[in-house]
Amino acid sequence: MIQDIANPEAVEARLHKLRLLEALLFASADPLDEETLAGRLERDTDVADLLEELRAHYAPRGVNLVRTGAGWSFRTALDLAPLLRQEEEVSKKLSRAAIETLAIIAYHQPVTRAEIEAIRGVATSKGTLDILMENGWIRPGRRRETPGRPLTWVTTDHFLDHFGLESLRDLPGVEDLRAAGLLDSRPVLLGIAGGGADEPAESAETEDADG
Amino acid sequence: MIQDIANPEAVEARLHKLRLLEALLFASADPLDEETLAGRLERDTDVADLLEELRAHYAPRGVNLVRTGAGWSFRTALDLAPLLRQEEEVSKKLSRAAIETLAIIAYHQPVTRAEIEAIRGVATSKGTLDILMENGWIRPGRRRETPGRPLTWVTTDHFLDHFGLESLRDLPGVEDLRAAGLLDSRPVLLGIAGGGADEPAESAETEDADG
Amino acid sequence: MAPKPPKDGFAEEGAGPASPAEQLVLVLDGFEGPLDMLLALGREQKVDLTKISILQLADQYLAFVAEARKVRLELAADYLVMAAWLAYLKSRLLIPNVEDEEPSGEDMAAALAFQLQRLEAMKEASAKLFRRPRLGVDVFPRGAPEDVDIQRKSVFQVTLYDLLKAYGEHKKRKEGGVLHIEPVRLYSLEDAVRRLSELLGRMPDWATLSSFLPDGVRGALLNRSALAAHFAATLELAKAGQVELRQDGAFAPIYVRRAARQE
Repeated sequence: MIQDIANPEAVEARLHKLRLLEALLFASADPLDEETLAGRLERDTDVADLLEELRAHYAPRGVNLVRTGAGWSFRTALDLAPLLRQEEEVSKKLSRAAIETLAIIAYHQPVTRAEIEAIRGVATSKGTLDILMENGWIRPGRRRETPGRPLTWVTTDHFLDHFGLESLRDLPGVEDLRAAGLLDSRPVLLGIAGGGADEPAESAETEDADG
Repeated sequence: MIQDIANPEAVEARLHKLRLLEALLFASADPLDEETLAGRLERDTDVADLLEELRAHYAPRGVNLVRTGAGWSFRTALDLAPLLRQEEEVSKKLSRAAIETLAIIAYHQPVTRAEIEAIRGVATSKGTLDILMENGWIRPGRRRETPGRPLTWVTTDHFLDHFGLESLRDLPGVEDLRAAGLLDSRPVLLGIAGGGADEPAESAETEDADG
Repeated sequence: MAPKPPKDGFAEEGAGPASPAEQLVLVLDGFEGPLDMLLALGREQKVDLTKISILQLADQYLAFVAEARKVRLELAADYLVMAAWLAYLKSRLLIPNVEDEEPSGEDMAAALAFQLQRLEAMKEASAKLFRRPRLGVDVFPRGAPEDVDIQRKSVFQVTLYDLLKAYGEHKKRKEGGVLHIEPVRLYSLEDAVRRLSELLGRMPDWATLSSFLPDGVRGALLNRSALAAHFAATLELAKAGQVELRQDGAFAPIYVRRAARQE
């Protein structure tokens, strides 16, 4: 950078790249990863360095450049939240079951439905995973190589974006929970929910356990 | 402005307003007029003056604050437009028929066109497979060794990539879909089946009442 | 020990003195199954969950179930299964360890304690997660994204959810070609007519309608429908001239007998 300053052309070129990056990130509502951004700039551009400069420039402003799991994006500044906050529509409010299920998937992923049920102690009602998937927060992961080959569930990049997390390591308290052994999927003695067996829930009859 | 500089508190207050304006303009889907913006700031704020300062700040950058008939909004800088728009293609919605056809190929592959039609119960329009192929989601597989040696269709690696799947085995099975609430074809007679605490819910196999 | 209904964030506090039954119902509504309830009961001990007394917890739970039964509150099966399991656990904890294949009472108690801690941890985690600034609630993306083709791969906006939903809907249509209606377990008029016609042949004198009702009909709903069906059936049969009806006053029993016919 030092030598760039001496060279007006290099300064000009760098500024041009910064402007292009700024425009690309501004235009998109979704995060963009460095690879995608690099693909739009000249070869051999140090994208990480430019992004850092942009981040610093925007840090004190009302709009910040932030990095979440999915990549970089402009977002309104966190401290303005009280002035911008929009109440969630009542219809969009998530049930307690959905909120807990999302947390279990986030902290225990990849996790099968039967494991979710063992942790919560109740069958997962229809519509819970559905709504989490519709929100773009979870997706099916790999099948577990155990009898029945149950499907696992994992969180998405959009989940990280939605909750402003850079990675899953930034989940609140995740290290403490892991250290306390509370993220173990140790088998439970008390098979409360759907038997705890990992067969794909075959009967459509699985209703709320408390129904 | 001059007198504000002498007073750190006034500078701070002005910066706060500028930040809020920035965030409001950034987050809004439509241009905002000065009246609306003034409504979000303290009384007696000179919005026009603040907007002018913001406009000046962003003028050399990749994003500009512009005024259109309807009001103020951020727009990517005009001179960058050719660089932003690599292709003229606009993101489109895939037709329902195409999504369904893709899903059927994914689940039933290798599958011939005739089989797809038999499964869907309607003829496949010529363009549907073309669109899926152009997007790189499907490709022709082996010919079926039956009379006529029809071509089969299979999904590609790009398909897995696009949908964030690691392998085809990770596609949720029908029972997983049902369990997730994506396949619910059993209407329940509300008020009767649901209201009668007479029998365990949904046990269709119980003997007739008049037995 | 007097069973005290547990208080938790979901039951309304300070809503005035409710009857034990009402409190139980309130309490049950707030829970997602027995484990959830056990956790709430455990919190009542006001100790760290790692130091919780499982024996005391079992007592609390069993007292709750006993109270629920006393006020004839219908408990879902899994609440009763849990009660049975806790009663068993209690006996294993109280009786000195015998050598056998079964896990010891202490192991079972530890496993339950672990489950409760894990559930508690997940509840806290979910609360923390949702206290974070959320996109679209606290923090906002660009409100008017510009039409720039940045990610060339997504010319078409199709998500995995769209794909799976399309397949689900397709399957639904296939399955749904035939509408499956839950068999409704109600007593039908036809059955009542058939039944009455048969029984009346053997019962020439006045008899109350209720004495014709089938025995062993389970459930209030089915019972009511049987009564309604039989009543309607007597009207049908009376219209056809096959029976005579009599009622001595409003709400009095209805009597039925075979019509005196010239056969």
